[in-house]
This record gives sequence, C-alpha cells and structure tokens, in this order.
Amino acid sequence: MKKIEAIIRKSKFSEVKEALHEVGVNFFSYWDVTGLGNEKVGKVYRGVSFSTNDIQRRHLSIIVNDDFEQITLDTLLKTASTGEVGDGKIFVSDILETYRIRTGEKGGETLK
Amino acid sequence: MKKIEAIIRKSKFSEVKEALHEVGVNFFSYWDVTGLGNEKVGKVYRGVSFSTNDIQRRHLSIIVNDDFEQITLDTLLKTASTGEVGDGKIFVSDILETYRIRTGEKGGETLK
Amino acid sequence: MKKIEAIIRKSKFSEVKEALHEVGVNFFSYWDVTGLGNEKVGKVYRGVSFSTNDIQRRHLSIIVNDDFEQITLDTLLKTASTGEVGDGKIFVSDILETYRIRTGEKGGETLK
Amino acid sequence: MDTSAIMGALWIIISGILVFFMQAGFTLVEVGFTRSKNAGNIIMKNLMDLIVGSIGFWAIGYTVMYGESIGGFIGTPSLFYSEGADMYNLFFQTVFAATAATIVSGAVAGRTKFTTYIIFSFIVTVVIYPISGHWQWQGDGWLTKLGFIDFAGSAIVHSVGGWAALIGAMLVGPRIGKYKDGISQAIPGHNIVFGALGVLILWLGWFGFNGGSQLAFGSEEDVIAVGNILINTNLAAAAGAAAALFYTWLRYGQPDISMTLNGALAGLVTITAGCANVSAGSAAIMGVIGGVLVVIAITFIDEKLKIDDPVGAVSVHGVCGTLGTILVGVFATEGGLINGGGASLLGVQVIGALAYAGWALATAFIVFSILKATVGLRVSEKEEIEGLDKAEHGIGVYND
Amino acid sequence: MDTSAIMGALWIIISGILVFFMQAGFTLVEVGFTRSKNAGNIIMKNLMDLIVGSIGFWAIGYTVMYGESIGGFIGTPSLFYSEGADMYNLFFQTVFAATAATIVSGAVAGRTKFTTYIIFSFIVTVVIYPISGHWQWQGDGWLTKLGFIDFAGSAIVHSVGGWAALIGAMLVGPRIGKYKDGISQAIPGHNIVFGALGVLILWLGWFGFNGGSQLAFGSEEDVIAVGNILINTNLAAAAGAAAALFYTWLRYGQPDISMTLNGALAGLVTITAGCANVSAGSAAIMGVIGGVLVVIAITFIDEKLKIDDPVGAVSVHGVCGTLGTILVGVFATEGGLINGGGASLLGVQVIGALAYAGWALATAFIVFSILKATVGLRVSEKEEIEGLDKAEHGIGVYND
Amino acid sequence: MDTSAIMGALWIIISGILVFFMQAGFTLVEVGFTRSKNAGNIIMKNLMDLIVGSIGFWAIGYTVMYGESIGGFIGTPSLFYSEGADMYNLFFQTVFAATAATIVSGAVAGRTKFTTYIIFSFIVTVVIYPISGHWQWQGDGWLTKLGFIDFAGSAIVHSVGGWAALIGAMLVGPRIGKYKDGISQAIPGHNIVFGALGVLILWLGWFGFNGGSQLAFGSEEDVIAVGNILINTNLAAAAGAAAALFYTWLRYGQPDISMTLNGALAGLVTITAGCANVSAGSAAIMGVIGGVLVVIAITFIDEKLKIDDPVGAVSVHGVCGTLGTILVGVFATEGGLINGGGASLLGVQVIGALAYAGWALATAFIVFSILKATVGLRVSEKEEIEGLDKAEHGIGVYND
Ligand SMILES: Nc1ncnc2c1ncn2[C@@H]1O[C@H](COP(=O)(O)OP(=O)(O)O)[C@@H](O)[C@H]1O
Ligand SMILES: Nc1ncnc2c1ncn2[C@@H]1O[C@H](COP(=O)(O)OP(=O)(O)O)[C@@H](O)[C@H]1O
Ligand SMILES: Nc1ncnc2c1ncn2[C@@H]1O[C@H](COP(=O)(O)OP(=O)(O)O)[C@@H](O)[C@H]1O
Repeated sequence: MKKIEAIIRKSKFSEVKEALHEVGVNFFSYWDVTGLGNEKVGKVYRGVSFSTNDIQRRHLSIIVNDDFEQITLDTLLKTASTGEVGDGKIFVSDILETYRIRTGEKGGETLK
Repeated sequence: MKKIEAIIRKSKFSEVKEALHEVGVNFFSYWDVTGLGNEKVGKVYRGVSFSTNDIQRRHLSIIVNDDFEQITLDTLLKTASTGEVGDGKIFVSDILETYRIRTGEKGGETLK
Repeated sequence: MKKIEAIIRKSKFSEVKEALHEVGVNFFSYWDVTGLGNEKVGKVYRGVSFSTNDIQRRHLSIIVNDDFEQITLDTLLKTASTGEVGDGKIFVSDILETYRIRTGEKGGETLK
Repeated sequence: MDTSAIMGALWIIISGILVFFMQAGFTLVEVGFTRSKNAGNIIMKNLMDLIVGSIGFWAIGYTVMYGESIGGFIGTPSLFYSEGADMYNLFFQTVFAATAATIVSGAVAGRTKFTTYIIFSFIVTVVIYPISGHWQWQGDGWLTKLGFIDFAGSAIVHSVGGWAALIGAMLVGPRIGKYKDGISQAIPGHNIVFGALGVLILWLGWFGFNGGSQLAFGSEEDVIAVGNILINTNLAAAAGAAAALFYTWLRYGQPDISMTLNGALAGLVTITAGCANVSAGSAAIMGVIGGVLVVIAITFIDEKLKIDDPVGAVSVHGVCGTLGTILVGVFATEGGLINGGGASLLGVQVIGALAYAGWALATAFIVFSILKATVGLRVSEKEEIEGLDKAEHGIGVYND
Repeated sequence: MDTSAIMGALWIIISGILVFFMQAGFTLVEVGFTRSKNAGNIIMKNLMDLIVGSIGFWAIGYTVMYGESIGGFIGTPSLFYSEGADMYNLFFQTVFAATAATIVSGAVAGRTKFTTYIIFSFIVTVVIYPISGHWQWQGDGWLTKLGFIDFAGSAIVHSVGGWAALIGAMLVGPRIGKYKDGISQAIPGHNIVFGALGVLILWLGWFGFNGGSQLAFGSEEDVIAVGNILINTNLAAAAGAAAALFYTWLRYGQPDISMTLNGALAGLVTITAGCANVSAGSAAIMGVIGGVLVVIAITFIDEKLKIDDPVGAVSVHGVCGTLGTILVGVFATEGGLINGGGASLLGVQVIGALAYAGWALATAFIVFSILKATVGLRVSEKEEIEGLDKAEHGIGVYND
Repeated sequence: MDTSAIMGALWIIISGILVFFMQAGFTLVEVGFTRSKNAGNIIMKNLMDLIVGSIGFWAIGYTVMYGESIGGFIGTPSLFYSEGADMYNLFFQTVFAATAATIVSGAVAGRTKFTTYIIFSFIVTVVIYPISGHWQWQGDGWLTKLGFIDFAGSAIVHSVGGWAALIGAMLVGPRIGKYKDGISQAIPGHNIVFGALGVLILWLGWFGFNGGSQLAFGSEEDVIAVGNILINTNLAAAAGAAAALFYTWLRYGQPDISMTLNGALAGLVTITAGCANVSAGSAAIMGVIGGVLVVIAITFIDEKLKIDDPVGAVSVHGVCGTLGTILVGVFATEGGLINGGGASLLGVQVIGALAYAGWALATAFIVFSILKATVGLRVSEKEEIEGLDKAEHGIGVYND
C-alpha cells in the first residue's frame, strides 16, 4: 500500500476531486497547508508591498493499494497542473498496514 | 519506530485521548482534516438539500516505539469505533529516526 | 529522499524558516497542529484554572534529497530549540518517489 | 419654525441616523451569507454605495427626486443642493438612497467587477432611484395623483433595488460551481453570526426607516402614527421570521437559520409600504405572508429560474417589496379590500407595483447590458476562483 | 397631548429602539461565550425570544401586565391590544419583555431542545414576566402599595429572568464534559470579540432601558432625572467592570476578560432598580459591589452548586438583580439606610426582591418540570456532541 | 427650563449615547487591524479607557475642563461632580473624554504593558485632555479668546489623542518583526470585517459627536446648523473614503480596503473642527484632502519615520486632526481664506493646531518617559511573540 501526498493549488481542488472520483479513488483526506516553493505572490497591505512565497495550498493524503498508485498519480499530474510555477508536488511513501476502525479488519481490503 | 496515523470522528476524540493516556501513549499531535469516505451526510442550506461526504475528521499522528504499536492500535480500534460507517482509518508506516529538539538526542528514547 | 517532519513552537517558526532558507532549504509545507507532550501550560478561564498539554504547534513537512538531510536536521535542532520542555520533535521517514505536478517530472530533481 | 416643526426635525434626524446604520446591516448580511474569499470585496462595494449615495445624492440626485416636477415623472435637477434649512431632509433622503443602491450588491456578490459595480451604483443613486421616488414622494408625481400608497418605500426603495438586483444577477450569471448539470448547489455563507447581527441591525434601522417616514413628530397624531408604525414594523418582522422558521421546519424538516433571517427582512420589506395604513393585526398577517413567500421565492429563483442570488436580495426586496405594495390595497384600514374599501385602491397599488417593477427591470437591463458590452460585468474565472479579495484588493480580510 | 407629552413619547420611542438593540447584544454575548458548534442554535433561540416577545406581548402579555388590576396581582387580560394612542408604550414594554425572555437562553445554551425552549420563552413572555411587572409598574400592584422601588427592573426584568435561568440550567443539567469527577472544567467561549461587542451594545441599550424608564421628557425635572440616570448607569457599569477586572487580577493573577465583561453587565443590572434614586457616588459603589459579587457568584454556582451556566446569566441577572433591588434600601437618597432613612425601605426592598426570586424560581420550576416530563429538555447526547447547529438546523454557521 | 432647553437636552443625551457607541467602533477597528493573538488585550484596553474615562472624568476631569478658569489654561478642579441639572452635559463630555483616551490604544497595540497603559489612559482623561478642552470649550480659555474655532474637536480630541499616540508608538517601539533590515514589513490585520463594522459604527457615532456639539436643539437656527453639520460630516466621510480608495488604486494598482476605511475616518476627523462653519462643498473637498493625506501620512510614518502604528491612529487622528483644524482657516464660510476672510483666522487656527500638537507631544513624552523609567512600557519578548492574550489574560479570544 502506498501513501500519496499531493500538495496542490486550492483552486484546482474540485477539479482534482472529481477526476479522482472518476477513476475510482473515492477515499482520501485533505487539509490546508501553507507552502513554500518557487512561486512568489506579490501583495499590498496598507501601502507595504511585499512578495511572499507562503502560499495557501491544499494537502491531499491518499492511501491506495499498489494497483491504484499509477492511476492516482496520473490523474493528479493531469488535473492539478496549470503549467505555471506553483502547481505543487506529489510524494509517495510506503504504508505498512491499514485498519478500518469500524470493523477492525486490516489490509488492502480496507481501502476499497 | 512507527508512525500511526488515525483519522477518527471528532466526536470520539476526547474518549480516544483518555484511553490512549491510560495505556501510556501520552505524546502525539493532531489536527482537523476533511475526509472523503463511505459516509455521506445530508444537509440543507437555504432550501438546497445536498449530501456530502466531505466530513470533518480529526487526524492523529502518533509516533511510537515498536513495542507500543500494538497497544496503540488496539486502543484506537476499540475506542474510536461506533460501528457506523465513517469511523475512520488507521495507517501505519515506518519512521527511520526521531529527534528531540530540546536536547538534540535521537532514537527511541525521545518517545518516552 | 527523506521526509523530515518537525513539530516546533509557533513562536520559533520565523527564526527556523530563515535559518532553513540560509542553508538552501527553501521548499516545504507547514500547518498548525495541536500537540500533546511533556509540556503543560496553566490557563484560567472564568475562574476555572486548568492545565492543559494541548498546545498549539507548527508542523513542518520538508521533503529533501538524502544529501540535504543532515543539514536540515542540524538547522532545525539548532534554531527550533529553547532548551525548555516543549521544543518539539523531528521525525524522519522514507519517500519513495516525488513528482513535480507542473512538469510531470519525477525524482530528486524535483526537490531542487 | 415652531416647536412642532423642530421636534419633527429632531425625529427625522434621529431616524436618518438609524437608517444610516442599515449600511452596516447590509454589509454584515452580505458578508456573512457569502464566502470568506470575497468578504473584503463586499465591504468595498457597500462602502462604495455609501460613498456614491452620499456624494451623488447631494450633488444631483436629491433634486432629480424632489426638484420641481417635470410632468410628474422627474424633478428639475440642479447641482450641489445647498438649501440650509432643508439639509436635515437631504440627510434623511441620502441614507434612503444609499439603501436602494446597496440592495443590488448582495445579489451580484462573488463575481462582479468592482469598476462595473461602481458605475451601476452611481446610476441607481442619481437616476433610477430618484425618479422612482419622484413619482410618489415629491408630491406632484403621477402615482401620487392616482392615490398610490407607498408610505416608506416597499416599492420605491426595496422593489426597485430588488428588481434591479434580479437583472444584475441574471446578466452577470451564476458563480462558478453554483449549478452542476443544471442543479443548484449549496454554497454556504461563511459566517452566519455576521448575518444575524446584520439582520438585527437592519431591523433596528427599520424603525427609523418606517418611523421617520412620518416626517413629523409634533402632534398627538404624529405620536399615534409613529407608535403604530413601530408596532407594525416590529410585528411584521417578528411574524415574517416566525413564518419562515416554521415553514422551513415543515418543508425541510429543520428550521433553517439563514432563511429565518431572510424571513425577518421579508416581513420588514412587506410592511414598509403600508406601515402607517394598516392595523397591527394586518401587519402581523402581512409579515407571515412575506415570510412564507420569501422562502418560496428564494427556492424558485434559485432552482427554477437558476439565477444565483447568494443573499436572497431579489426575493427579500423585489418580491416582498412588490407584495407589500399590493397588499396595502388589501389590508389598508381605509380603502383596503378586506376593510370594505373595494378594489379601487388595490388596482392603484397593482399599477404602482408594476410600474416600479417595470421601471427597475427596464433601466437595470439597459444599464447592465451597456456595461456588459463595454467594461464587462464579470471578473476572470481565475480571479473568481481565487477570490475577489486577493484578486482585486491585494489581500484577504482574514489573517492570523 | 401637549408638547411635554409629545417630547416624552419621543424619548420613550428612542429608548425603546435602544432597548430593542439589546437583543443583538444578548445574542453576541451568548454566541461568543459558548462553543462555535452551537452558535446558530443560539441565534435562533434569541430570534425566537424576539419573535415570541413581539407577538405574545402584543397578543396578550401587555394587558396581563397593565390591564386593570385583579387584586394587585395580575392585570385583566384582553387579546390583541390596539389602543392607538398607547402604541408607543406597547413598543417600549414589548422590548422589555423580550429582554426578560432572552436572559434564560444563555444559561441553558448548548444542550437544550429548541421546541422546549420556544414553549418556555412563550410562557415567560405572556405569564411569568407580565405578572412580575404588574406587581410594581401597573400602579395598583401589591408591591407598589408597599412602597417598593424597582425603577427600571433589576428585580422585575433581570432577577426574574436570572432566577428562571437558574432553574433552567439546573434541570437541563450541565453540558457533557463540563464536570469531570465532580470538578468543573473550562469550556472557553469561542469568540470573545463577539462577547465584547455584545456587552458594549448592551451597555448602549441600557441607556434606553434605564433612561427611558423615566417615561417622560417634558420638564426640567425630567432632564435632571434622565441626566442622573445616565450618569449612574454609566458609572455603575464602569465601576462593575473595573471591580471585576481588578478582583480577578488579584484572585487569579490575571485580569480575566470574560469576567470583566460580566462585571460591566453586573454593574448595569445592579444599578437598574435604583438608577433614579441614588447619587452618582452610590451608583459607583453599587457597581463595585455588583462587579465583585458577580465573580464570586459565577465561581460559586459553577464550582460549588455545579450548575452549568455558560454565560453567567444567573449571576449577572439573578444575583445582581436581587442585589441591586436590596441595595436601593441601603443607598436611596430618600429612605436609604445610609442616608438616614432607617430600615423600613430596606425591609420593603428585601420583601420585593424575595417575592420576585420566589415567583421566578417557583414558576420556572413548574414549567420546566412539566416540559421535562412531556417534550423533554435535552437534545440527545449524539446531537449535543456533534453540535446543535448541525443536529437541529442542518448546517454550521462558520464555513469557508 | 423652557421647551427649547429641554429639546436641547434631549439632543445632547441622544448624541452622547451615539458617541458612547464609538467605543465599540474603536474596539472593533483596533481588534480587526491587528493580529488575533492580541485581540483580547485590545478589548481590555478599550474597556479600560471607558472605565477610566467614565470614572475619572466624573471624579475630577470634568471640573479640570469646565471649572472656573485659572488663567485661561485650566479649570478649577473639584471632586465628584454632582450638579444634578448639569448631569446630561457631564454624560456628553464623559463619552468625549473616553474617545480621546481610546485613540492611543490602537497605536501601541500588540506590545504594551497593560498596567502602563491603564496609568497613561488615566492621565489623559484627567489631565491632558481636560486641559486641552479648557483652552477652547470652557468659554474663558486662551484660545477661545483668540477666536480659535474647533467646533467638535479635531484638535482638542483627535489631534491630542493622535499626537499622544505618536509619542506612545515611538517610545514603545515597533512590534517584533515589523522592521527587517530597516524595511517595513506588512503585518496584516486579522479580521477586516471587524474593522469595517468598527468604521461604520464610528461613522454613525460621529453624527452624535459633531451634531451633538451644537449643544442645543431648540430653534430654527439649531435645526439648520445640525442639518448642515450632519451633511458635512457625512460628505467628508464619504469623500475621504473615496479619495483613499482611488488614491490607493492609482498608487498601488489596487483599491486598498483598510486604507479606504482609514480614509473614511480621516474625512470625519478632518471635518470635525469646522463641521458647523463650512459649506457642504467645502466639506467634501476637506474630506478628499484628508483621505489622500492619511494614506501619505500612514506610509510616511511607517516607512520613513519607522514608527509602528498598526491601525494608523497617528495619521487619522493626529495628522488629520491638525489638518482639519488648520483648514477651517481656509474654508470657513466666515473668515476663511478662500471666502475672502483674509489670513487672520487661518493664523489663529495654525496657532491653535500647533498649541494642541505641542501640548500633546510634550505631555505624552513626559508621561511615557516616566512610565518607561518606572513600570516599563513593553511586555517581554516572549510574551509579545506568544501574544498578549495568553500572556496577560490567560487565554486567547478565539476557541473552538
Ligand atoms: N520539498 C518540499 N517539501 C514539502 N513541500 C514542498 C516541497 N516542495 C514544494 N512543496 C510544496 O509544493 C508547493 C508548490 O511548489 P512550487 O515550488 O511553488 O511549485 P513548482 O513545483 O511548480 O515549482 C509549495 O508551495 C509547497 O507547499
Ligand atoms: N484511502 C484513504 N486515504 C486517506 N484517508 C482515508 C482513506 N479512506 C478513508 N479515509 C479517511 O477515513 C474517513 C472515514 O472513512 P469512511 O470510508 O467514511 O468510513 P469507514 O472506514 O467506516 O468505511 C474518511 O472520511 C477519510 O477521512
Ligand atoms: N510521539 C509523538 N508523536 C507525535 N507528536 C509528538 C510526539 N511526541 C511529541 N510530539 C509533538 O511534539 C511536541 C513537543 O513535545 P514535548 O514532549 O512537549 O516536548 P519535549 O520534546 O521538549 O519533551 C508535542 O506537543 C507534540 O506536538
């Protein structure tokens, strides 16, 4: 099983969500984070202009069985991108075990 | 060392916290996430009824030494469950190293 | 590639950020979490004094290439610490793969 | 000026100050009923209404409304009104004008260009609204002559604002994501506490709006009139809120908070035309009708017409404004249908209500169409998704 | 109606409008001092108080209070009050009635059934409160005859509301998690800025509450009286806030924000009975006593009685209402103990204060007990934990 | 007391109540324009201003201001003012005094010791402000004799508060992180909706502030005067907001929300001195000047002087207060430069403006210096970073 963490633009979220849904990735969790990356945004507050690379992003945490990894990645790469700096990153790591709290069952079945 | 990530109902949090405390798991971090899963909730806003599976959940991140893994899992499975769809998931992964910032020491000792 | 998760005092954040910047670690994401640890804080609300160890912390998630791991850890350990209980923890884990959404490219290059 | 007149001026001034405060109420309702990423933009639009209203109505609007009548249709305009002894009336009328302009902003929230909005707001203040007012309140207007009753402005202020809002919302189009496959989606307001505070402030201000429209406080008749107006206003608001509360409870299984808040406003708008002409009991009934109708109208406009009006401005001000105007013909103590007055007043009220609706719809359509063809109505998709605050004002309103 | 009477009517109307605004103050205090997951429910309860108060008091409550006296205990009720020339008084009295009803809502926040609350609110408005008022303000009440002084309602409005709140909070029981092993837990309010704004709005409204209770503004005496009332009101509020601030600073090592806010309200409630009968210096002292007592009472009720009153309504309105009523016997310029008036007024004040406390406790106990046995008082545990907003109204008040 | 005088008292009382409400406005602006971690502390400071103002001004400040003149410089103080027939004036003056004190709190927000602030606030209320007032409003003051005009207090209230704020902000030093390598950093306010509501409440209150300063409402002259004052006040506010909006739009490419809000306040402060002495057109122009200048001043103080004033209090109240005072000499209908009155009034206005600025700067400097050397001005670095709410009051204002 893999954990796929994607850090994407907030504005791309609903598109991504729907695309994931279409390829059968219905289960995940997300929250908002601030990201520091290459992108810089210029702002003005009370006459002080400043450029910040602290930008609001949405962080998706998707745990999938190995056979779903590729399609999830493909979907994310396709729908989350705009081609401009700041589209975000995806990180993949290993998950040793998963449990479904409701039933106590464990293993890949819980992700279906 | 293991990282145990549990995504549970917000309403179960205080119970879970106390139960973890009783078995000696005192250290962890948590934050709120939105979860997409099997559970759907019906809502009405200004006459538009809609059902959403974007549900507020609490995400616990518990790093434990291997000998604590089982008891943590058991406690979570027992206290976070209501038996209804939407109780959440637990994901276990490997942690290579941990450090205590205050002292700079590393390894399993830092988790005690 | 490694994922370095650091849970630090919010008050130390800007210092840490600058220090990371200086050693060339410019890319990461962060969000606020509540941490349970050794530190306890006494509060009073409407005459009820209570001590809580649910303390606001900032969670940094930094994905780095292996050659950057040590400098990142050193910087965090140095700048995030005050020497008092509650300075926080650092957890290191493995990242199997990373992708840059904008370009679709993968591997260590995406972290530069 | 005798004591009576001075006391009248005092009451008008105090009422004007109360009506001024309605600006805060409108701002809070609109901010609260929409998403956080546009809150700053809404604040700016409401401020702009107040700015444009204050300056424009003094500069020219007031005389367009109250200047010597040209054919019962429009006043003779003159620039920069400066009749010292009448300034307190200018003040009272200015805050009314600002109210009319403000109604539109809620209906087009979340996607409209700031520049475009400013221009429209200006035209409402100096043309559309003052001409509306002239027909009835100047004294020689054509509706006055027909015997039309719109004591405090259900038609003149609210329905004009509300129907203009309908055109605005229609031509600007729905917010991105509001309709999926033709089905209306909920976009919950981001802070209903602000919404509720806003409604309570509006309710408060309405005592000045309706009470002050007596335009006098110097005799026993005035005391009786204003006392009745306040009770009618309060009863209609309460009855409107109650009706919306119980009606949504029945219909959706749960009392809907934001609809209940709209219900209170619906009651207030409904009673505004007849607040000085109906009994307390009639006011309560009118409030109930308004409170139920507003819920039906909001759902109808949202789900059937598929026009996206985030705060329900069209239903509250347009529909209930027209409703209240017509109901005067039914409930008026003198001349009302159910009080044995026959149908003649009712006929006049219908004519007036239709005239104002037509006027607002037509002028708003022309102006918005021109604006669409020239400066454009909408922000870009990117700006809308990101939120107008960051896109148009550089920074969001909520920070750490 | 002569000029004096007209000016009096104007003052009463303005005061009534100010008192109306207190609804917003109560709502904000209650919303701010409790958790976010119940904010919408609190808004609805407060709206409901206003609805029920407005309709119920007009429909019957007003005559229960001011109708011809039946034995000095209750007025002769009649339906749908419609005395044109008295409508401005009805308005003023209506907003008072709504205040009394609203006090309870804060004390039972976060766990009470909405339906149950509506019923109770209705009974307060048309039975419990009007009868309280009749005893003293109608003119032929038994307490009037004793020479009892409760100028603006420390006992009649506030203590009645506050003691009813005590019964409510007691019978409904504490919020889940409020007491762990018998020890009180802090459940911090979710937005103290709302709380502070609410208190400032209440403070503002109180100038109408106390000042308007002069019920006249037509002579030099009235000007003097109202001037004194405003200063006394303001001084007591300031002194109450200061006392709570410094007392909590001493006692807990830190000036407690929410207690300081309660202190201001405590000073206001304390001075309400005697605001027209004491000197400015006495008002300040009474404020200090109220401000300290409220802190003690909140802690006592919370930690000793283990009754969960999230906003301190019982202490602010019940305890300080009774306190203020009694202190009139001590500080009254005429008849007060320290001004050489002997103990007779003090005795009467104690009788009155006890009568109101007893009346409120008894009637609230009966009503809440019946409600408990029939519709039930509490929401289910699941609903409470999830929050009343989602459970009872479908959606939370805070969104994106 | 004849009818005219009674009506005057009524107007003064109502105005006083409106001015009181400005406390809520100040609190919200300051809370909204700063960071969330200090919101509770700001609430407490504003409450403290109100407490100290209410008690201190009654206890002694009022007579320092209005007592028999000692050399045109200070009134003869006496303790615990108790002239019954004058209490309504005391009320009106008290809320003014509280305003003056409150101005400082925004400028020193986020880093100042609570105890220190209380002491300073007390000194402003009983010494600095009342003496300012004496020079002009008592009737025998040295500036009155010169023919100086400051109708409602641009100089006396606002500039005195604003210049004291400058000294405070300077001596306390900038917030940690405000300047990096000498370059000003943006520290966005945490809730601009609160800021906007605050500004609208202030705008509302200003009708009482300026209108009430007529101190009469008993004749046609009064009606004319108050009518003009209200229009001037409203126009200046609108023009100020418009000017700031368009000026920031031009200068920064985007209409800046918080600057536009400051612009409205700038217009209000600018017109305060001359609101009864200029025409509507002049008022609008003065508002524009104020609205542009405030933006320039905020940037100058922030980036050039490197003095950290989170809410722009120095620019709004100090700079525009002085500006408005001087502009009376230019725009006054009688005696103003552009109305052919020559330069003599202008000269007097400059003298007065400088006198008040000097007085405020000097006294504030002395008091803050003493406080710095004794109790200290700043909280510790740790407390500041953590936020004053947790450090000084035990808990934050925002919870779940
Ligand atoms: N090494 C990293 N560790 C954690 N998060 C990262 C890392 N690199 C990028 N991110 C996240 O991805 C976001 C987008 O990255 P950015 O460098 O701006 O764009 P791009 O990937 O298009 O060059 C950042 O704001 C940050 O949240
Ligand atoms: N594959 C997954 N990846 C990440 N989070 C998940 C995943 N599956 C479930 N979750 C989280 O767990 C929550 C509960 O899951 P759900 O499917 O609703 O209940 P159940 O596990 O009882 O079937 C979801 O709302 C989501 O936050
Ligand atoms: N085992 C753990 N798993 C997850 N988070 C932890 C763990 N231990 C500590 N933390 C985080 O680190 C923070 C600081 O830890 P704490 O024990 O208070 O200080 P210290 O490390 O100085 O002893 C905690 O509040 C929590 O957020």
